[in-house]
Amino acid sequence: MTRYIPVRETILGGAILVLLLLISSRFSGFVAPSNLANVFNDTAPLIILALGQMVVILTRCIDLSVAANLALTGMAVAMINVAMPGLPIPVIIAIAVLLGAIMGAINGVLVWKLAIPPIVVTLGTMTIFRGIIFLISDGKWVNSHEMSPAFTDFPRMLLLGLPVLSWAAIITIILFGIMMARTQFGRSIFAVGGNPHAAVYTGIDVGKTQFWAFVVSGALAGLTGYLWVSRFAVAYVDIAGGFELEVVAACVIGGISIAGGVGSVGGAVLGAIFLGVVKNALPVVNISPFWQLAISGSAILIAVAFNARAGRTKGRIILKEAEAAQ
Amino acid sequence: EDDVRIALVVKALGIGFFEAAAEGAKEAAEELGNVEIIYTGPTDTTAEGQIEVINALIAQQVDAIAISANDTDALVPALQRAMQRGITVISWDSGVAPEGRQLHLNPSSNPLIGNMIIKLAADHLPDGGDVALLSATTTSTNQNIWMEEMNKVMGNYPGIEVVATVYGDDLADKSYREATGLMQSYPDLDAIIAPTSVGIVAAAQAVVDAGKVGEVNVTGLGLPSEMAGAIESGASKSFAIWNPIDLGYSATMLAYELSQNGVEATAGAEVPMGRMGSLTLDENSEGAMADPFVYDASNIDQFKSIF
Amino acid sequence: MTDATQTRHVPDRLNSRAARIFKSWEALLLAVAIAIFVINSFASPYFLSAWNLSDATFNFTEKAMIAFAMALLIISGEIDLSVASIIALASTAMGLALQYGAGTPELVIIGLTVGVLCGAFNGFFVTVLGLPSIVVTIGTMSLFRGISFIILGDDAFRGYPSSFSWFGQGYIYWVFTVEMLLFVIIAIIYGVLLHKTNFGRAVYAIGNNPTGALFSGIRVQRVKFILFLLTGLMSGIAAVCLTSRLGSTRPSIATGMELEVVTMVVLGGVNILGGSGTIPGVVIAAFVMGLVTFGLGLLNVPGIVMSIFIGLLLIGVIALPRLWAMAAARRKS
Amino acid sequence: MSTRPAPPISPDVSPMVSMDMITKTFPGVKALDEVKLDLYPGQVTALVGENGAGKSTTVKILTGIYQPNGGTIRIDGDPISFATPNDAAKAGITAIHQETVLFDELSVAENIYIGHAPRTRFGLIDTVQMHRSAAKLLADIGAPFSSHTQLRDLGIANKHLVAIARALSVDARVVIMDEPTAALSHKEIEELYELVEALKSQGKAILFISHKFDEIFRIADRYAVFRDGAFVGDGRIDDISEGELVTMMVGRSVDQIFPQSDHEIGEEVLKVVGYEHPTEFADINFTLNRGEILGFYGLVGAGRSEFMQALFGITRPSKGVCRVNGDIKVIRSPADAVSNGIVYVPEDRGKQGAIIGLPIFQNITLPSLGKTSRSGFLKLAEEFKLAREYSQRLDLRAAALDQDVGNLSGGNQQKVVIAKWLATQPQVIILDEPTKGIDIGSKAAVHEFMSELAAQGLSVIMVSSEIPEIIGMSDRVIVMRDGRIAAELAKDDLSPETLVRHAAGITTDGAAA
Ligand SMILES: Nc1ncnc2c1ncn2[C@@H]1O[C@H](COP(=O)(O)OP(=O)(O)OP(=O)(O)O)[C@@H](O)[C@H]1O
Ligand SMILES: Nc1ncnc2c1ncn2[C@@H]1O[C@H](COP(=O)(O)OP(=O)(O)OP(=O)(O)O)[C@@H](O)[C@H]1O
Ligand SMILES: [Mg+2]
Ligand SMILES: [Mg+2]
Repeated sequence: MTRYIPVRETILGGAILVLLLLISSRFSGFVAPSNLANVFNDTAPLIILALGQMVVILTRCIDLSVAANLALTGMAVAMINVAMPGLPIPVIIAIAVLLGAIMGAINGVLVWKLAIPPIVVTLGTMTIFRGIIFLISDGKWVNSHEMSPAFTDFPRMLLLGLPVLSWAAIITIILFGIMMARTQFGRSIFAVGGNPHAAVYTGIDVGKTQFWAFVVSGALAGLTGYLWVSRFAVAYVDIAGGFELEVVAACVIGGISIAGGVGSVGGAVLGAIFLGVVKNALPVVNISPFWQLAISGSAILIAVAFNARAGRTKGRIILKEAEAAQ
Repeated sequence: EDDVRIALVVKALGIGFFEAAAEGAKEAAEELGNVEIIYTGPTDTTAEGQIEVINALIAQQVDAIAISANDTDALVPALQRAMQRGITVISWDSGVAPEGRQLHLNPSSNPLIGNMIIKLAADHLPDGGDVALLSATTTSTNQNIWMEEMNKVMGNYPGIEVVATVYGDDLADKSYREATGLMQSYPDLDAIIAPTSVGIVAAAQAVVDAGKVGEVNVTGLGLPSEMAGAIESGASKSFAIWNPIDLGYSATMLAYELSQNGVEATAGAEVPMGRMGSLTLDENSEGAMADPFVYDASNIDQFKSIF
Repeated sequence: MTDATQTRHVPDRLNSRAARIFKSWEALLLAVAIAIFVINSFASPYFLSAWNLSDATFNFTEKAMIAFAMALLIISGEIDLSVASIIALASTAMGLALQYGAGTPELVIIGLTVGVLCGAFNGFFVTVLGLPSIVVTIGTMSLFRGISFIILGDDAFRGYPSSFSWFGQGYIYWVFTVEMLLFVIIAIIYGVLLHKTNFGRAVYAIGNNPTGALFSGIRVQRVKFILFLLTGLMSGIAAVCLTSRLGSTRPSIATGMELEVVTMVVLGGVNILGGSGTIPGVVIAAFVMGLVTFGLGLLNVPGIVMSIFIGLLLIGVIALPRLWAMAAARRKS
Repeated sequence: MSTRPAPPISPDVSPMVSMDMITKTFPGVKALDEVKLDLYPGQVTALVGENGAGKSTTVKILTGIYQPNGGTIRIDGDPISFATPNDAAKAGITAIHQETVLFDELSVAENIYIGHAPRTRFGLIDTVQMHRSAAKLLADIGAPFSSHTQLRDLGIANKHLVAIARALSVDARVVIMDEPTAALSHKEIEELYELVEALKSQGKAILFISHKFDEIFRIADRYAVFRDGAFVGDGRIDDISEGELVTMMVGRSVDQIFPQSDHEIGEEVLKVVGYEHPTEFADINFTLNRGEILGFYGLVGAGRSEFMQALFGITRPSKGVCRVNGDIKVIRSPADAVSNGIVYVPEDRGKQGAIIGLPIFQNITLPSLGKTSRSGFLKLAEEFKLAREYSQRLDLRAAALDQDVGNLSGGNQQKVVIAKWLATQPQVIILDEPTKGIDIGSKAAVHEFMSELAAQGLSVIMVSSEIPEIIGMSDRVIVMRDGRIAAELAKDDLSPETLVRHAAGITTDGAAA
């Protein structure tokens, strides 16, 4: 009956608790509820992006362009805000999601219609999107005082004690939970990644499903683009540089199989939170900044090695089955 | 072509500070008349990227290269080759080791900057207090020199204690997180000193978000255009910077003098730099342009639209 | 068993050799390379100069050395994203040895050894623990560079002996650099290894079907482990060249190079999913990338705009033939 | 044979589905050349043909997976074309494909209903309803597992039952079964036959593809024969004899009698002592002699393949030794096995056998590269020579030797795998279900070939689940049950009853052990 207990998620959840315990032994303030809420808030963008990336990875693709997409959308909405400060925030968010989705769709079309491997497509669009930011911004920054107060205040607004940024992550988690478990699209994603050949036979259009996975990932990157730029109150070419690898790392730590088909919403979220805790704890537990990179690298390796152990198939166990039958 | 071509090579394009410096370079070019400015830099702040840029400039046989270096030492061989091919090489802002350039233009004297950043914090802490440093990357030459100079004069500021140094890698999100971390680890923190234009903005934002405006003062080196919001919100009471326009202007003037007017960059030499007077070189062929200038609520509006 | 009249004759080959070469990816890429060369020589008066072209080769030689080993690794179905970090660690190790008075030969040996050790570390995780390489090397990418940071902090190692600078700054004859010579030698070695040896055949077999290769008696894990070692070794060689060229070591050395190496390999027609690709393709791709960056550099196009071109090239070179084929198919029907 | 009701439909009834002049080409191969095929309501049409005759291709065209290059498909007389599998499903055509095309990561119910799951009012999947319907379907076909089971926890045979349930979950008018019984046990096959009868009585048109003649003659009403992608003939099954059908299919008459082996059995070549695996098998002891064909019989899932893979070095036994020619050999990898002259032709051709993506000749020479190369450097001419020799010996059907092996039919892929191993000139060859999914003509060829090999002094281990083949070919048989050896039987003791009795663990009085 072990299969009803999600092994990976439990181990990862345990690892996060152990980590928190360790941190609190060096700095007890870290586990105060208010600080944990802060950590969650800080991790929210990573959670949102990891969920988008999860969908893409589940379909046997990878999206390396999320960070560039985020930066381009962020810059675009920041510039729109500067040009039209009166534009209401919901409109800004709609534009961000749409822009992101369009960029995701570009990736998706190239994967779907031209059958170019996703890693190649998104490696290409990653550099192209970054370059476009430079072209539209002329390399200039958009600074906090240029943005409208409504624009920068939105992600910080408190609702029931939590900032909107955190709520954005929570709502995304809930929506994804429902989508992956209870919709045709969600189940198709597992099917396409688990056995693309069989998916074709069952009438699931593999390319189209991958296309929509990219659109979802792109839309979330767009949303995060706005949240990021408004939270840090600055937009420039390099924001979130290299963040794509962190997003992939979160998925991988969360047990999303890079080979597709295996993974869960809970895993992706926990993977992101694990990284978020490490990143937020390092500055406060007085570890030399020079150690940070090596520590996060080791964390990824250890988590992945653990995951692999937990997920290893145990063969058929003919002998056991035979005994059980008697 | 008979134009004198001077290349202004920066750490990376798209940083406000360098954009402003490019303005200054163009101003100098106009003043000189027959100068063409090539404003260029790599994709990201790496030495290898700058070397590729330098190779392309050598190939074009530009007359002079004025560079703000991503790495003191790594650029030396490439720049030496440029000099062998008859190109004048100077560094400005962030320096190159003496073998790799003819002279180096410091924006201001390093001891002055070191003193300035701690003074800005101390001025608002008459009874002393805890301060922390938020630097750029661990390898940024100029940041490290300034912090070193600052440590030398700490004795003049009794009661002020530096409790930590963290690195934001000139990334907004990392600097923000580091600043947040500082405020958590040191609840009694009184000031964050960020001698980097990316870090200071992110730190100010972190202070606002933590609701610690008035408790934690963010100061250091920043650009008025980027810091206007922080001054307005009160997260930063004051900060300093030299004028990047003047810096680009001076660097261009110096490069021109060396390449066209046969001026030798030797110790003690005085190299003219247009409206900025002249640069006196020390034994390392280095010189400082001017004192940093302090910006606060009283003058920020006047400058925020300029650079 | 069956009588001879029933036995069918199966010809050796479907297409002639000429047809295969003409239709190949390499032919297309070569055409692109020549076009870029011609465009460059019209676009900038400085382009057609022996010394300038020689300088331009530095834009790709070190990356290409790694790209050859990476090509084999990718053909076998794995990938190594830690190569740039291996460079950092190998360079740091050399710098450390320098502090203890190592001379040029020792420095080179240390650089290569650290490269191989890092490769072995990756190889261990992938072949012994059976973890996906993309994941492992995303981890070691942080770990290896992280160790450099621990050792070096904000410092730098400098003062390499002048004899050491030969690797990255030396010339063999006239404009021909030491790095170019290394590039040519390594290209030939890898070309022969992949296309003319049993080992190369095993690499293809593994890339196409690892289980099938195992069931055919190929020591799959051993071959993959060797490929990781080779990639580490090449990163070590690149570390020697780059350190020698820069004359100093900082932990941030070669940041972001891994993606350029992968781009070069993919542009060279290696299937990122494994199973196919050639060394001549990678050689031409190295030139294409070098020519594009140098040509645009001469026009003082900012680096970030240059990367748009590389991105477009990467997608375009794969997309155009497919679009072409699709259009042709449509016209036919 | 059971009493079968005579076809209730008169011969002049019009077909429900009719394919006409259908052509399908792949690069270098014309898989179908203007073939025709008619399916009648309430009748089972058996499609027979050699490997690569184009049977599965026809199925894929009928289900919208491939689009034909020419020809027409009519349903009830109206021309129709399927751009996607969904179009075919909408037209009421459903299929159990030759390969199991299911999803390990999904539950059984989801596998059955993916693509057409019941929805709630909000458009979400109605899981309760889905499991309820799935459970009913599973009960109908006698599947012994729950709809909540993860598919990956099922064995091959049970997976096949899921595939059958899936095909039945849509309310189809046309049901296609491409070798549905290949992986099923005797009991499950009987249940499938009942199901076919039920479908027939509901007036559905059924296309049944099989290489097993007994079942064709048992359940089919009509037949259609393809040869090399071309239509040969069709008609009522009652109007044709087995021999005539075989002749139509192969183009010549085939001796269906197992070759009477005149091979001599020599000294001991292989001795396995106390082989044991922590979870899969235990206590395996046997010897194998030169020139002997040793059959391994057992029910599907008895662990024969697992043991053979351990002997071949894919997995490692936890205990036990293996002697080759009297010397103890440690076999830790297939490479070790090959160098000791032991080779293995796996059951799963697609994944473990052929290396799809590599040309035929490279597949054949892969384990023999040591012979065709000089000090590690390839010699293409030698490779082609070797490949040519063995592809001719096995009568391989292919366009060229540098063609991708993936474009061959299943049977021809199997030939490439056997050719690959014969080229290494082994001492012991293990054939795991060597004739599974192989047409009757090739099957006879494989059998003949096997005894030829034995005559040449090669020792053969043949794993098979087909009783006639086991009895006809083996000099000696080992029966496995639940990971252990249940019996070792000499040639004279072989009878279908004894084999089944030992394999199923039934004691002489008929009760289960
Ligand atoms: N995707 C494909 N690409 C190229 N050739 C193919 C493809 N699919 C099938 N073929 C070729 O088409 C022919 C018919 O194959 P098909 O699978 O229909 O045979 P089959 O009658 O089902 O044989 P078997 O009894 O072995 O299953 C074969 O020659 C095969 O090589
Ligand atoms: N539940 C399962 N999980 C994983 N692999 C399986 C499973 N069932 C079967 N297989 C694999 O599929 C192939 C066919 O299995 P099969 O059902 O024939 O059992 P087997 O162990 O090979 O026993 P035998 O050969 O005695 O029938 C084998 O390679 C086996 O390893
Ligand atoms: Mg078939
Ligand atoms: Mg088996």
